[in-house]
Amino acid sequence: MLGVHLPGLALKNPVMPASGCFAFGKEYGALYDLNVLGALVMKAATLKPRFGNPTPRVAETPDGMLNAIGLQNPGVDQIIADELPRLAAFDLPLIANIAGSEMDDYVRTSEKMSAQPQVAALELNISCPNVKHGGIAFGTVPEVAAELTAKVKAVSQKPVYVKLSPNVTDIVGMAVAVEQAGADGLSLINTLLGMRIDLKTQRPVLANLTGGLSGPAIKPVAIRMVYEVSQKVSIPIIGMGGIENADDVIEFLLAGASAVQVGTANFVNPFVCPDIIAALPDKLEQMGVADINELVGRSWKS
Amino acid sequence: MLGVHLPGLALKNPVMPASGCFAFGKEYGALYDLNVLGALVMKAATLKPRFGNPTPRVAETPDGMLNAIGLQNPGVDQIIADELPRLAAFDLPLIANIAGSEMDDYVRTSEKMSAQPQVAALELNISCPNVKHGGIAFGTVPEVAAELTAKVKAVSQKPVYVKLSPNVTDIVGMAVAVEQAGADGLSLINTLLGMRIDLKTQRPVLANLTGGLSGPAIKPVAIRMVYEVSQKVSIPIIGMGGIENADDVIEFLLAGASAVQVGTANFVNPFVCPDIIAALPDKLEQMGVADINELVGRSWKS
Amino acid sequence: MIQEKMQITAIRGIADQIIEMKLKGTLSNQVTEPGQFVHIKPSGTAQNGTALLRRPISICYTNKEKQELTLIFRRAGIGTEQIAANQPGDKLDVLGPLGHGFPVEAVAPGGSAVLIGGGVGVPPLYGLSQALTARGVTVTHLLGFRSAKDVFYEEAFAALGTTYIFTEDGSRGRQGLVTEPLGELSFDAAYACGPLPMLRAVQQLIVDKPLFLSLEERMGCGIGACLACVVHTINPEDKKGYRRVCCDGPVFRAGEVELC
Amino acid sequence: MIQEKMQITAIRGIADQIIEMKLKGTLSNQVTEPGQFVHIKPSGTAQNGTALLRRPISICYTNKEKQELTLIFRRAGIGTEQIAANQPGDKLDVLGPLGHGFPVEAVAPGGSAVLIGGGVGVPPLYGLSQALTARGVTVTHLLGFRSAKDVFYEEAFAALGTTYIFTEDGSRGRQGLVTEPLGELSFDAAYACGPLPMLRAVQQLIVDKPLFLSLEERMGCGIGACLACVVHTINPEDKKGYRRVCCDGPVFRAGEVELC
Ligand SMILES: Cc1cc2nc3c(=O)[nH]c(=O)nc-3n(C[C@H](O)[C@H](O)[C@H](O)COP(=O)(O)OP(=O)(O)OC[C@H]3O[C@@H](n4cnc5c(N)ncnc54)[C@H](O)[C@@H]3O)c2cc1C
Ligand SMILES: Cc1cc2nc3c(=O)[nH]c(=O)nc-3n(C[C@H](O)[C@H](O)[C@H](O)COP(=O)(O)OP(=O)(O)OC[C@H]3O[C@@H](n4cnc5c(N)ncnc54)[C@H](O)[C@@H]3O)c2cc1C
Ligand SMILES: Cc1cc2nc3c(=O)[nH]c(=O)nc-3n(C[C@H](O)[C@H](O)[C@H](O)COP(=O)(O)O)c2cc1C
Ligand SMILES: Cc1cc2nc3c(=O)[nH]c(=O)nc-3n(C[C@H](O)[C@H](O)[C@H](O)COP(=O)(O)O)c2cc1C
Ligand code: FES
Ligand code: FES
Repeated sequence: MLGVHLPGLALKNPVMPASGCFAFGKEYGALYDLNVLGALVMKAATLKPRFGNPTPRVAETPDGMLNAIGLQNPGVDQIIADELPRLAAFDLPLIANIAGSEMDDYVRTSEKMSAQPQVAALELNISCPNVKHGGIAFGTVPEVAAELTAKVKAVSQKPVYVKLSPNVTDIVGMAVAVEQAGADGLSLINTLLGMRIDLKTQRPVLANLTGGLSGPAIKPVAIRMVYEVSQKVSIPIIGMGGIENADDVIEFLLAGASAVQVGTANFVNPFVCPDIIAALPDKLEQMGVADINELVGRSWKS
Repeated sequence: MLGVHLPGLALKNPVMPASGCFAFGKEYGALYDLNVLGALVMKAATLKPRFGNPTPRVAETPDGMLNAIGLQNPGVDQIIADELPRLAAFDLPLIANIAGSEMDDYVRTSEKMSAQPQVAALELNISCPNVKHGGIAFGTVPEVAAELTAKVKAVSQKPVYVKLSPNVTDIVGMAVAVEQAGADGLSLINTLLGMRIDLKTQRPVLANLTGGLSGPAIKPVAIRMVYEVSQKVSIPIIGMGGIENADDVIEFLLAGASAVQVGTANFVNPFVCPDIIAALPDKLEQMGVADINELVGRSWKS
Repeated sequence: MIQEKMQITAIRGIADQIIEMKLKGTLSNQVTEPGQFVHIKPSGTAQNGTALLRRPISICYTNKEKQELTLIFRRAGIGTEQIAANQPGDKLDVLGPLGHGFPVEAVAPGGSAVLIGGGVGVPPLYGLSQALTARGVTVTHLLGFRSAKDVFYEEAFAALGTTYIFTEDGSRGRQGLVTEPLGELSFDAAYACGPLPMLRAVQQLIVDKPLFLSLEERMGCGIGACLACVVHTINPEDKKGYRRVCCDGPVFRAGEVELC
Repeated sequence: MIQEKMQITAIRGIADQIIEMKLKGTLSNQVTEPGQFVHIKPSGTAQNGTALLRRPISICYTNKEKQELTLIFRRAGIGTEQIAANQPGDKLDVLGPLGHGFPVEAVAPGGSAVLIGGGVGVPPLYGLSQALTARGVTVTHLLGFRSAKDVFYEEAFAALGTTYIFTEDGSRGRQGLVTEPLGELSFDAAYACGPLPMLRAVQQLIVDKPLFLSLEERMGCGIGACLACVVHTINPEDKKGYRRVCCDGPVFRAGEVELC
């Protein structure tokens, strides 16, 4: 009743932790059995190790948080060596989130990751607002995003999901461009660019000045984008942005997402993913829905 | 200590109700003396009367609300006949918010409004996401916004503030374009485009499907945009988006706004504007600030 | 209209998900008509977050000597869940009284009225019934609920006049729709509050008597400034073409505004 | 580490804006070291909104028989204001115990230790002092506060060992910095918790003895997954190059990580 099939991903259920909010599963895996998850999206991998931004890296806002982690990660080779073998023990599709500053970084990182048998799909993070050079440009210009998608598709042995930035005038244009370039699916949305100023220091709270806004505050923007994009593309969408409970998951599915990711809410409730997964069957029953896939896009299909 | 001088606007204090959240002052004027306000921004005026969108027109979201009022107003002539004479009794700069579906609508409405002696300045709402034809396009293409600004400037007898949409990839580009076209000031930000889906009906809550997201949820996006834009333009910025209290006002000033507007918070606390104005002197004293203008842009100037 | 921190003097469940709450404060002195409402800022804890906007709740009845309002509301979502989580002694930020209520003067003393309510549309009819009976009007109540577990105030209404209870499943009172007895009753005016389909049915059946309907719309400000709550007028000659439920209503004379 | 709804058994102000709160639950059984912390989901009402993220608060001391944790925290913003608004009997969602605390085994029984604390860095030193004295270690406390109104637990510390109180304005104890007596004291190891400038000063003065510092960073998850709370290591050969305050710390041996 909860199973969902997407390119490269046979999901027991449509719920997976979002990239960057779950590291490589070790910490949350100490709290519960990761096998309950639909899939696991790993923290962004870059070609070289990155230390990321100076602290403070997070700040709280009304019903949201800003982060400027800056893609800290040990680099693709180290991830392949240290993290994948441990994760291979789980019966769980692994999605590798890929980031970079240059197109070539993305291509080479994707090539390496997609060659790993444990990796089921790639998620191209073309939209991380916290990387200074590159990154953001890929995410805001349709032609550039399309070119990047095509280049990665050419080398990838696994389906490629492109994760779009909401900080654009025309999200549908971005989505259509990467679909035409060969993307197998879309992830919507990454964080909104925001800032908070500390009244005591009179300076931005984050050392990086700006950060990515996530959490419940952005849910209406995410739902709108999933609703608009899902009507214009024929590839599946993994929806995210502010999901806290099973009702939110259903709202994303109704909007047009085929599966969802949960980010910030893990920090609030470390058991949020298993809690949601456990709550879904009852919700579906109350709605008279036998197969969760029936809900996808119902808000505009009916 | 609270006085602020902007093109056309001699403000007793930098706090004014935002357009569309205060109608023409009658309702809130029954609760308190409007003369305490820095200024009053009237509800959008269009050339012809507009009934607006079907209901439901509002929906609540985490720390925010969506609205799709649809610029309901009795038209510029009626506003001039019915509302301005009453408002003339107050010792208060009036800002006329102007909207339209065609460029010519804006120009003719602006011409009429700016000719009224009671009107101190115009605020061009080029960004209302709830109008079906036009409106949104003005707010997302720099060249179109610039052309509109220049045309309105050519006929306006009063300073022109352009109110920008946050639903763009490059807010600085928009701001610079309208500054070069002659704008006397900027209002930042209008609402973010969002949606909420009702789990019972499985359809969007708003009859208009999408609506504009306002309230505390959007404050980090607004602060970021004011911070970025204020460093690149030399015209003043009226900041808004989620302001609820005096601390929020100070955050906007530190980010680079010279004055602020308060929208959604009026619905939560009808006395929010006078409450904020009353709280500001103590806040400034605690900060050791003798003149509120000293705070403007301090987060990046120092 | 004032904004006041009103103290909760009593709060209790009276039916499934239905809460009766009493609020004490000077705001109650300003209530002029049954059917007016208050706009409450939810405070307190709910499962799924906290409300930003106020919530409109009808005044069920007013006790001016005790400076007390009684409200009856359904736990429907975040905001009402928060309000319901409060305890006696807690204070709530209340804006009101708001809007125009039911005109009791539509029935002369000695006349008769029928009051038709459904679900959480029933509460304001209780204050109305009190006011009408105090005026010497004979009242008949037609009150509809989903099921027996949802019924409240049956005896309170019965003490004021003949009361018919209807449930959809027949588990209490009669099975069927509140509109059924309308053909057999004689009355000088009718008042209704409840879901739209009920109001539409009532309006179709009562065409030759004064009829007053209380409407609901999602609200922003609650005081007429935001135009969230507008309804179209029926008369094409009407100059404004619309009414605001929050301040022109929530009670309208049948035929004044569209029911859609 | 578990997530538990812990019951507040006591909550009271003990200095200006400083709250002492006792929490009961099985989580307390898992505390292994003084200086560990808990991550609390704020619930309750605050003036300016409600917190989304959890708030890290050090465990002041643990009473395992009573299954009780004592925390001391300053009302600093929305989250701590919410927590402070709770009453005995209310429950809080607590994640913990988290992180690595102060190593008491760094001082052999019969040895001596100096504990240096500033402001809300003082609380975890109390549990540390209990553990050290229980081990037969002689402790000296150097505790700094802004002003007399901010001082707490002076007698409690004095009952465990020599205690010097410092205030910035001299309104209680000595005027000046907690680091002043360090030159005159002899000890086997030192432990410090407080604001960064204090930690830096301590680190400059204590170079030839084991020194353990408890750090603060803004946190997301609190369990090592989000990398919000990283600090650079000092050793350029260190393979990772960073530590997470939430799970590798919050207590580090001086010289392991940068203080900036
Ligand atoms: C004039 C008036 C009088 C009312 N009187 C009563 C009463 O006496 N008893 C009672 O139980 N209910 C009454 N209602 C309905 C009550 O306002 C809603 O049930 C309540 O607002 C739901 O809020 P929530 O946060 O629990 O639900 P949510 O669904 O979480 O609310 C989300 C948003 O939608 C709005 N909303 C949801 N349902 C309604 C609705 N039916 N009408 C208006 N806004 C809605 C909320 O105000 C809020 O802004 C009245 C409504 C109006 C307009
Ligand atoms: C390991 C650790 C132990 C701590 N132990 C104590 C203690 O025992 N007693 C005590 O009073 N305080 C302690 N603090 C500081 C305490 O966490 C902050 O005062 C608190 O988070 C402020 O939250 P707020 O909502 O009241 O303030 P706000 O300023 O509204 O908080 C906004 C955001 O910033 C974060 N934040 C603000 N100040 C700090 C800070 N100094 N450190 C970390 N995050 C911060 C908050 O967690 C929140 O996410 C500790 C911090 C850490 C990291
Ligand atoms: C601390 C943090 C780190 C993140 N790191 C990444 C990342 O490495 N790659 C990525 O694609 N998205 C990253 N994101 C974005 C999330 O995956 C997600 O798109 C976003 O947070 C919206 O979902 P949420 O509201 O549920 O958090 C990060 C978000 C947070 C809060
Ligand atoms: C109900 C409502 C109606 C609005 N109508 C207008 C309008 O007519 N013209 C306009 O420029 N902005 C309008 N806005 C946008 C506000 O003026 C303001 O830019 C926005 O709400 C952000 O501020 P806030 O978060 O303080 O509400 C409206 C906002 C709301 C909530
Ligand atoms: S709710 Fe704002 S006008 Fe009625
Ligand atoms: S707070 Fe998330 S890693 Fe430390």
